[in-house]
Amino acid sequence: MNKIHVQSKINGENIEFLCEPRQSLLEVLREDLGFTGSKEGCNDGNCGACSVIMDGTLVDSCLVLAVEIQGKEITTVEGLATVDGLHPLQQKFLENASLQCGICTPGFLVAAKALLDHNSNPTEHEIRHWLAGNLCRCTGYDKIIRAVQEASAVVSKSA
Amino acid sequence: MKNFEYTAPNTLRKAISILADKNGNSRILAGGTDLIVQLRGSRFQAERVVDVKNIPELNELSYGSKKGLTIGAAVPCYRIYQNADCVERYPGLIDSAAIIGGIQIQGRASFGGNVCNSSPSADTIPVLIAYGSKCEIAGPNGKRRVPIEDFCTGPGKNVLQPDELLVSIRIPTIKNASGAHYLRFIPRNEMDIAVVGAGAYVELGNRKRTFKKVRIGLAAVAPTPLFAREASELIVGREVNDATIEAAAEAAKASSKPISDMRGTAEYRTHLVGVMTKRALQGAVKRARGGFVPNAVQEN
Amino acid sequence: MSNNSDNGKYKVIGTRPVRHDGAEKVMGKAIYGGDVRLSGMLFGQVLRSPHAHARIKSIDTSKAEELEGVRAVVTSADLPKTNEDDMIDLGEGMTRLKYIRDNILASDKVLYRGHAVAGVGAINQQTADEALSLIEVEYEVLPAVVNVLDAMKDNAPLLHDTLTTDEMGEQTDKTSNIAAHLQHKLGDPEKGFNEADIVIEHEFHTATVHQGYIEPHNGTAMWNPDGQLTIWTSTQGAFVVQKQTAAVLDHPISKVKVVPQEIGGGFGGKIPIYLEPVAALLSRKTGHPVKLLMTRAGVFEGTGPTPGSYVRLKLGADKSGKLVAGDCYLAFEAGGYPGSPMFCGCMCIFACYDVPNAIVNGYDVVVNKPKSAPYRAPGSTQVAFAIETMLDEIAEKIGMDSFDIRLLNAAKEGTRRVDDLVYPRIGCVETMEAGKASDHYNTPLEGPYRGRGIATGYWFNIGFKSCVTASVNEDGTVNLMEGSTDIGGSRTSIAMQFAEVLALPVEDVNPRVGDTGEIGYNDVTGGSRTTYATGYAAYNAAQDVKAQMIEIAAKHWELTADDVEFVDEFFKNKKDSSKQLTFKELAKIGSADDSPVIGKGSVNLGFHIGGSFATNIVDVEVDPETGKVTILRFTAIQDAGKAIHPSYVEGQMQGGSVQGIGWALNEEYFYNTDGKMENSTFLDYRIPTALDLPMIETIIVEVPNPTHPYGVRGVGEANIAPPPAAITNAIYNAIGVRFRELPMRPDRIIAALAAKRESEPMEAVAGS
Amino acid sequence: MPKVSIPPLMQKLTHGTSVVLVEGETVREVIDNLEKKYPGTKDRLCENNRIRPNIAVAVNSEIITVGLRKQVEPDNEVHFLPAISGG
Repeated sequence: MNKIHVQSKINGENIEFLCEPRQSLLEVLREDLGFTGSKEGCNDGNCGACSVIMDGTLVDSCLVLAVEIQGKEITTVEGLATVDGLHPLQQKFLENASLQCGICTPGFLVAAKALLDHNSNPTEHEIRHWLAGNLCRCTGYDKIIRAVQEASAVVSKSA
Repeated sequence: MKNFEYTAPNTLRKAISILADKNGNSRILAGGTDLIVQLRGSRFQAERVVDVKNIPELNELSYGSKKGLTIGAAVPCYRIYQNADCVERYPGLIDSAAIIGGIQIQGRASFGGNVCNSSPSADTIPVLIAYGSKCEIAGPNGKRRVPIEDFCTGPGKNVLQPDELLVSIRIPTIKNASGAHYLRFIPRNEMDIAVVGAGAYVELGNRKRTFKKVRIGLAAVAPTPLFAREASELIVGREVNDATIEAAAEAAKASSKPISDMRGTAEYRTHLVGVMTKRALQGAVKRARGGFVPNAVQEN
Repeated sequence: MSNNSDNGKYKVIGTRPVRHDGAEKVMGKAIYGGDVRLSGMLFGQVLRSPHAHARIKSIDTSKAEELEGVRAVVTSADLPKTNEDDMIDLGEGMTRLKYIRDNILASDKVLYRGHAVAGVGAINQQTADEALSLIEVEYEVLPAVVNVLDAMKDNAPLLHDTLTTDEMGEQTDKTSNIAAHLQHKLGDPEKGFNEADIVIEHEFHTATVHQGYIEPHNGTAMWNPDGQLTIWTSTQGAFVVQKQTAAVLDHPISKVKVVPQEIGGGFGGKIPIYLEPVAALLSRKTGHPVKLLMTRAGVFEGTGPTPGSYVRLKLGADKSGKLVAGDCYLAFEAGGYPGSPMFCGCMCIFACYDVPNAIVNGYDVVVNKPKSAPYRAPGSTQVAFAIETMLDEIAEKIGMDSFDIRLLNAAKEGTRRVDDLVYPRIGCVETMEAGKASDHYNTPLEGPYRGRGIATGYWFNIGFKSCVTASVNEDGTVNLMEGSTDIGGSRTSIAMQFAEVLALPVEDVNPRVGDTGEIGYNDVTGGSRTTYATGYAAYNAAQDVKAQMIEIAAKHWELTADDVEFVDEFFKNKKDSSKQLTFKELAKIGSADDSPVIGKGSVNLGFHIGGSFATNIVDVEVDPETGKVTILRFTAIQDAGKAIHPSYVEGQMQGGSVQGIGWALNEEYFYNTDGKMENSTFLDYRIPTALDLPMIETIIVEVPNPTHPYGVRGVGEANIAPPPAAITNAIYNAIGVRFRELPMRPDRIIAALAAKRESEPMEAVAGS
Repeated sequence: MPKVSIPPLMQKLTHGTSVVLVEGETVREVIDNLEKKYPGTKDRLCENNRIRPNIAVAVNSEIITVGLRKQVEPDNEVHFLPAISGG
């Protein structure tokens, strides 16, 4: 099997792995590297449950070949919290009961982080537009939007 | 999906020689938002996937007052709407760049990839037609330029030879009193394929009261994205008013031959061609007159 | 916005604590079915039928087995032999075992596109996927029928050669696609219609829609040489998976252990089993654990959905708007095998109203679509679409307010239903009154092409079996073991009911969902029963713990239990008022001197018609040029009986209503002429995105349920029923067109507007 | 005497009668006495001395889960329905 050697940085750690060219980043993250926080909902870029941040850009990891992350930096949901505690988004999701089943939550958190990273004070419309690539079937989005609004208040204050 | 060989050449020459290699068919990978899905769905298979994102020419995004705008074939959508020149001079491009898939897709998907995927419903092509863009193609025998409206030859088919690749899309400099607008109809507000898409570019004359130049591009109304030539020429020289715009809309309807599928019936699509063309022209005129027309990333 | 009528009465109930499993879920650490990893684990995939209806002539798996990395291929030949008329009870009535097994792996026929035909186990997912293309299946393609009315025609292609119609236990002798017929009758409908001043009748069609949970089905199985089978899966009911898997594999239930993982949404769709037996067969063949993950296309084409339906409703009312008669004919698409929620539809059609003379005839019809599965208030949405839009039509005829006509006819305690059952205390009127008094309803809606609509919906309060155990720790915290898988925060709402009894901080109660080897039998998480029934069991367990703690206090004080009482967070010595102990202090004492405290609660509750009612108010704007409908404002009102955790009650209301919005406007199974589903992706099966919606306002009404210690009513389902009707009514008020077919797609709205223009002058259309 | 409602589709067995008064202090006794009045009814409702899995019995409008032994008061109503469940 023609496996390729890939070096990258995932959640701040230098990581090396071997993968087949046909393997998606999502597959390698979940099955080979044990980062099962990124979820597979559709495997064709239409649900956002596998969202990760690649060199500062939000992408669906099911639509990235693992070989493509050579030399790149990846942030998954596992990279949001620090030893000091949860990310404000995670905290607000809990306080607002923004998750029911929770399967879409990692994707929403990563997507929302990417949003706040580039716009710490978004309008409700900007939040809804940015998160339109993340599907949630449990909540009707209301409590998710509210959590992002509250988190943005925290982030922009501390910023 | 079947396994394949992955290669990421860092020069145009290397890429072309790989594509020229006859043993084994190659597919070009830019953003991958179409290719990876198609390979997975075994809609087609590839022995070799050529990642072109390391080729400088394909990552170029530059503007010059003489040469106009150059969009490297691998430049992802988000770079377009984060680029000051595009935002300031080519708002029509932003209209389309900001509605392709969701933010995640826009982080990867490129105009070049959308053009080469050559879907009849491609969201970038109508506005590129409107802007009078050209495709710069490189092959073993050098480079050639093809007007965007002549690039697609059928659903998923285009003029590229197996050993050629799209290097960039060239968009002319913008004239005074000109404006462009793209919009599409979808049942949701995001994450959808155009039921009908319409892009319009206008140059106004006679103190912005008449149409001096008009180019209308349509998506999802024919086997390829369409340059509505008759509709465009019909209103040149005419006064800018509802009747004129309505006439162009009717002509656009006449020139489109949509099919019925799960996204819409032919009858409904034809109706939408009129509506979308009218709105595209209205938006283009408004911008030509210095007005603001919102889109997915520019609320107000 | 919970109107906490009894603030102060409760310490824990009615508060909004962070859920116990929250941190691990927001950190991506929670283990869902698809995240299971076992040593030596193989990966599988299922081959599905490309045809809607075909006879399987042969299956050749040899080429797939030869592919490097493939470890096993299984087909229906690997399942136990089934006799045509072997019957089995899986908790939802007797079913033919053949139907259950054939839906896992087709034997003689495939009955829908996406029907599972074979399973592959390989060293990785990619190899398993690749192997599918090497399995050669020879089909004899048969004509397909995917519409309920076509399937009922005499000349319709038959899905099952032996299927006859069940009529309350009696079989008709004619074979057809009609699996069951049910009739309810109340009073004298004929007389009622004769006396009515207004009689209207209409036909309604709703499309097949899917539950649309984001997590695809999954199943991991390990079949040990000793015959012990362990299954890890995302399910709404571990015990149902255990029962069904044992039956399908003809394996002793005691040899099947099911370990429920975190579940990524179900809405009813994760009650049936699909992959578990296939994973088990592959594991038995390979000797390795095998994990199966369904593709999204597999989910759409092979699981769910809820039935497309045909409903014909006739209503009679007097001049005042009082309903005097109703006649409903409904036919539901069961999918490839019998068992649509037709029975529920019959019990829901008139559920919100007092209709003294009524008759319902329901038909369960097989068609070439996936075997339908429960979906949030199964059958209720389809029928609410009919009656709630026709009520508005009557109100308009007599110039009555939409809420007033509903309040005039609303069901209340003592109302006799069409199924002849009589309501206990219910909150139907109260939800309507709350809607009429809401800020939303009292805020004028202005602008052209805008309209407001309302509708009410209903669902039962299913009880059934639940049990929990509670062990008290040395430090006064409690481990609460329950068997209801947690889809939406039920761990916490159950722990809160336990904590309330003992006045414990809810953080001190550690709820955990046990597997079938750790906790007693629990029925599924579904039917709006979890917070109600499992919560009731938790309440009983807490009472049990309290009694044991009183014993410990009595021994400690060397008294009898009668001399100890538990009041205001303290165990008090009645003989010496200076002596009292907190739960924590007593737990420490007990852990030193007494046998460990383990409380239990176990219930088998009746199935109550006194369920929960939901009223929705919606404002829409219609684009008259494109036909697109925008939801401007939405309010959901529901009777929760008692909201244990208001945030999660609101979440159920918002989520249910938004599923109803999708059902109303864009969601549908799109079939081509060969009966093949064409939109089996989240791209073309359009569930609402965040950008398609406004905030969903909520009003929780609390009319306590007399059969629950805290008055809880299940809130999981009723809110999906009103939106299609409410939006239909809003669209009518916006553009003067009344829709009777779902979804109300833009093209249908344009076509309807065009038809209207032909029959009326333009002004009538534009004016609104 | 408990009032038993006969489902429309079973009224063939009761010659069109929709409501029957029958003695009985449990659902079992009620069904046994119903069988005496209208032979064939018991078989439609029970098998192996249990309520058929696809039948639900309601006593005073609550669908019972304890089977034939369920107590029935003289003023109670007894109904027979198809078994259903939720989502």
